[in-house]
Amino acid sequence: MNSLLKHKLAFELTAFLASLGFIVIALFFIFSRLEKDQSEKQIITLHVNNPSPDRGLVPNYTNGLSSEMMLMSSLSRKDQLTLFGSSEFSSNTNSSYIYLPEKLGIPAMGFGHAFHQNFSIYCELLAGKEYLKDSKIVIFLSPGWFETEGTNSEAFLEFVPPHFLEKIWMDESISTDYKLEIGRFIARNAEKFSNLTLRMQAFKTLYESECEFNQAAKLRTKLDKNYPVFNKGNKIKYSVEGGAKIQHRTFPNFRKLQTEAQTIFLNASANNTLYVDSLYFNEFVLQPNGAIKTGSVKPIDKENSAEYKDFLLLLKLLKDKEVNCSFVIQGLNPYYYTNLEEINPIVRSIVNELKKSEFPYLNMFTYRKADYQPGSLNDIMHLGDLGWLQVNEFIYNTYLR
Amino acid sequence: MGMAIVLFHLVKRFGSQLISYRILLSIVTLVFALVYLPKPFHLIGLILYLYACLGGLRKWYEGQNIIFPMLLLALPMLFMKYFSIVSFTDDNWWKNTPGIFQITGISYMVFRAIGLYIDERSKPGKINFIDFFNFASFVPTLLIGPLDRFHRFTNDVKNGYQNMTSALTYQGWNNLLMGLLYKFILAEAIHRLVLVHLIDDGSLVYHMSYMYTYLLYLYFDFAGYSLLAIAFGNFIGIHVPINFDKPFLAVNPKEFWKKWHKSLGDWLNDYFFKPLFMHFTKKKWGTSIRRQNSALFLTFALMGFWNGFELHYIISGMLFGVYSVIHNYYFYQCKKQKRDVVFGKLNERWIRIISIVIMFHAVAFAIYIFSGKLF
Amino acid sequence: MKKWFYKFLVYTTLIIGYLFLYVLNVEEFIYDQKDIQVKSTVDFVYQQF
Amino acid sequence: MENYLIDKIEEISFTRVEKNDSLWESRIMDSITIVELAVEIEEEFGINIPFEEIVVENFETVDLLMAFITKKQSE
Repeated sequence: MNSLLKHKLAFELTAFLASLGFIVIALFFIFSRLEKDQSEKQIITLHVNNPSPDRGLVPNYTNGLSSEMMLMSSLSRKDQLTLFGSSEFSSNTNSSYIYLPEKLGIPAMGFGHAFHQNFSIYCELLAGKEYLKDSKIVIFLSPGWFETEGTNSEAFLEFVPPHFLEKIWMDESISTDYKLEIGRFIARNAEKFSNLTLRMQAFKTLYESECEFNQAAKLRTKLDKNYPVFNKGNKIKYSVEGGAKIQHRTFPNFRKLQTEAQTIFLNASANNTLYVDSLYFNEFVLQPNGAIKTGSVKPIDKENSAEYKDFLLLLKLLKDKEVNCSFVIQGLNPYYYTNLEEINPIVRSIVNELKKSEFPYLNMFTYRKADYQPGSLNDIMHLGDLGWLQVNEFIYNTYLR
Repeated sequence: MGMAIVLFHLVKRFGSQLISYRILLSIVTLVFALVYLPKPFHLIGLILYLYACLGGLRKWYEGQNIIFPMLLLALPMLFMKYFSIVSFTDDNWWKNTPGIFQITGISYMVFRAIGLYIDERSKPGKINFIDFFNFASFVPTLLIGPLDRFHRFTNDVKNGYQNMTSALTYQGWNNLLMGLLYKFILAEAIHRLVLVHLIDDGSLVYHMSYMYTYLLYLYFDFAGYSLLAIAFGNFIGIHVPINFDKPFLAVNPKEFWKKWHKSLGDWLNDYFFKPLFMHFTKKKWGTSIRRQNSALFLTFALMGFWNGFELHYIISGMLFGVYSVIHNYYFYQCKKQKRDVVFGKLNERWIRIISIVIMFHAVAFAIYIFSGKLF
Repeated sequence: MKKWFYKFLVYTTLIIGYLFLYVLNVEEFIYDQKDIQVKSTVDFVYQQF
Repeated sequence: MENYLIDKIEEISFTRVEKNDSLWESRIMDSITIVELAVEIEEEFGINIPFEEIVVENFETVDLLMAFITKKQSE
C-alpha cells in the first residue's frame, strides 16, 4: 500500500512539475518574442471612408471611429473651422456650424453638447495634436462651466474615447506633464466611474507614481508592458483626407442682419420685460402662481475652481502648440440673473489670460442691464439669432478678412 | 471545506476512540449549516419534518400505495416550487410564507427522503435520526447532488474511519482536479469568453450558437460541481456515486440518462418509472408498448415539473419524454421484427456514429428549451 | 505513459486557465468594447446650468 | 417453473435465452422488460413483488429468479 502511494505521488508530482515547467518555458519563450516585437515600431492606422464632411455637428464620440474621424479630419483641414462648444449647439439656423458653410461657404464643424467643458476639449486636442498646426479653432466658453466641479465623468467617457486615450499614451512627442493631467483627472474622479478601463487605470497609475516617487517617465515603459492594451501597437494614426475647398461667396452686411434679427426677437419676446423668448418665458420663467422666477449665480473663487484650472491647462496647450485659436465668452441674461456682478471677476480673469496669450476673443458677457443687447441670448443663457450673428461676424473678421 | 477534511483526518488519527464517525459528521454538518447556510434553522426544521413523516409513515401507514407518502414528503418542496412562480401582490398574512420554503437543497433532501422511505419500508426497525440527518444534509451533495442511497451511504458512514484510505483520497484528488478543470476553467471560460458575448440579434445563427454553447457550459458546470462534491466526499471516506460519464457519447436517451445526471435518472427510474409502469402493467391498460411509452413520458414530464413549474422546464422535460418514447418504440420494433427498422443492414459503427450525432443535437435542443432563452 | 500525459495535460490546462481567467482576465483584452461599457455614476441629465 | 420462466423471458425480450445467461449483463432484460416479467410472475405464482425488490440482484439469472420466487412463496 505504501509503495503504491509513493508511486502515485511520484506520478502526480512529475506530471505537475512537468506542466509547470512547460508553462514557464512557454511563457519565457513568448515574452522573449514579444520583447523583440516591441522594438519594431508598429503604427496602427485608423481609417474610415469619406470622413471629411465640411459642415455639421458631432455631439460626442460614442459612435466610434467615424465620429472620432470627423474631429481629426476637421482639425487637419486648414480651411475648415473647428468649433468646440456645449449646450448652445442647438439647431439654430444661425449657429456658426450651419451659417458659415450655408451662407458664406466656409467649411465649419461643431463638436459637443451640454457638459462639453475645458478638460474634455483639452483631451480631444491632445489626441489630435499632430493636426493642430494652423488649424482654425473657436472655443465657446460658458460662464456657467466655472460654477461646476469641472468636466464630469460621463462627459469624459463621451468625449475621450479609448482610441484618444491610447493615442495620447502612445504619442511620445506629447510631454509626460500633459499625460499626468489626464491621470490626475481620472484619479480625482475615480469613484465616479463604475470601473476603470485598463487604459484609464494606466493613466491613473502614472499620475499616482509621479506624486509618490516623482518617476513617471521611468514607470511609463514599465506600464506599457503591464497594460497589454497598449501592446497592440506603438502608435495610432488617423488616416485623414482633405476635402474640396469651398470659396466664400459674398461679404454679408452683418449690421443689417443683426438689426433685423433683433426686431424679430423683440416681437417674439413681447410677453415679458426680461428679453426672453415668449415660449421659453411661459414654460420656464413664469411660475404657476404668476410670479416671475429670477436666477442667481454663485461667486467663483478662481483659485479653487477646477474648471478654471482646466481652462488654464487648455490655454497652455494651445499656446504651446501655437494653435490658431479664438474664444467666444458667452453672456448670461442680466434681467433674469440678479447678481451677475458676482462672476464678473472670473470673466475678467479669463479675458486677461486670453489677452496675455494673444488669442482673439469675443466677450459677450456683461453684468449691466444697460450694456446688454436684447436678443443676443434667446433665453437666459443660450445664444439667440442676434448673438449667433455677432459670433459669425467675429469669426469672419478673425479668420477671413 | 478544507478545514473539515483536516479535522476528519486529525480525529481519525488521534480521537477515533473518543468520537464516532457519524457523530463527528453530524457536528461538522451542523456547524457548517449554522455558519455558512443562509437559513440553518429552516434546514433543521425541514429535516425534522421529513424525519417525523418517515417515522409516522413507518409506524402507521400500512398501504402498498406510495402516492400518499411521496406527496407527504414532497409537500415542502411543492410549496417552494409553487411559490416561486406565483407573485403576491395583495397584502395578506401569507405574503411572507414563500420565504419559509426557500431552503438550500430542499429538492434533493426531499428526494433522498422519498428514496429512503421506499428502500427501507419493508425492513423492520427504527431509522436512527443521526443517520438520517447525515444522509439528508450531507454537505458536499446538498445543493445539486448527486443523489445517494440511504443504505449505501449509512454503510460508508459506519466504516467511516476505515474508509479514509490513501487509495480513496487519491481517487478524490483525481476527482478534485477534474472538477476544478470542468467548473472553474472550462465552464468559466465558455461562460465568460463566449456565452455572455454572443450578440442577440434574433437571428437563427445566434440561437443556434447559444444552444450549443449553453449545452457545453451547463455540462461542464454541472459535471464539475458533481465531481467536486464527489471529491470532497472521497476525502472524508464517502464513496459518493458518480453523476456524469461522457454523456455526449450516448447513442440513445436511455444511455444518455445513465451518463448525464445519472443519480437523478436512477432515482426517477427506481421510484417513479418502475412503480408507475408496474401499476400500468398490472391493470393491463392498452398494449404493452403503449404502457411503456406512457410511463416513460410521464416520468420525464415529472422531471420537468421537478425542475420548476415554469413553462420552459416542463416543455423541456416533456421533450426528453418524447425522445425516450420514440427511442423505445424503435427499440421495441427492432426486437419484435428482429431487424433494425431504421438503419437496416448498415455497418454497426456507422449506426453508432449517426446515433451519437442525432442524440447530441436532440439533447442540445432540449437543454436549449430548458435554458429558458426561447420563452 | 498515456495516463501520465493525460495528467500532464490536466495540470497544464488548469494552470493556464487559472492564469488567463483569474490573473489576466483575458476577456478584457479580447473584447475591446468593454471600454464602452464603463458607465459614469454621475447621472447625466441634459439640464441647463 | 424453469421452463415457464425461460418461455416468458423469450416472449418478452424476443431473444433466445439459456438457463445460465445473465439477463441484465447481456442486455436481454432492461428496466422496462424486467417490470413486465415481474408482473407476469406475480400473476402466475400468486405472489406479491414490491417494486423496490425488482432489482438486478434478484433477477440476474433464471436460477436467482427461481430462488427469489420460492422465497416469496414461502413467506
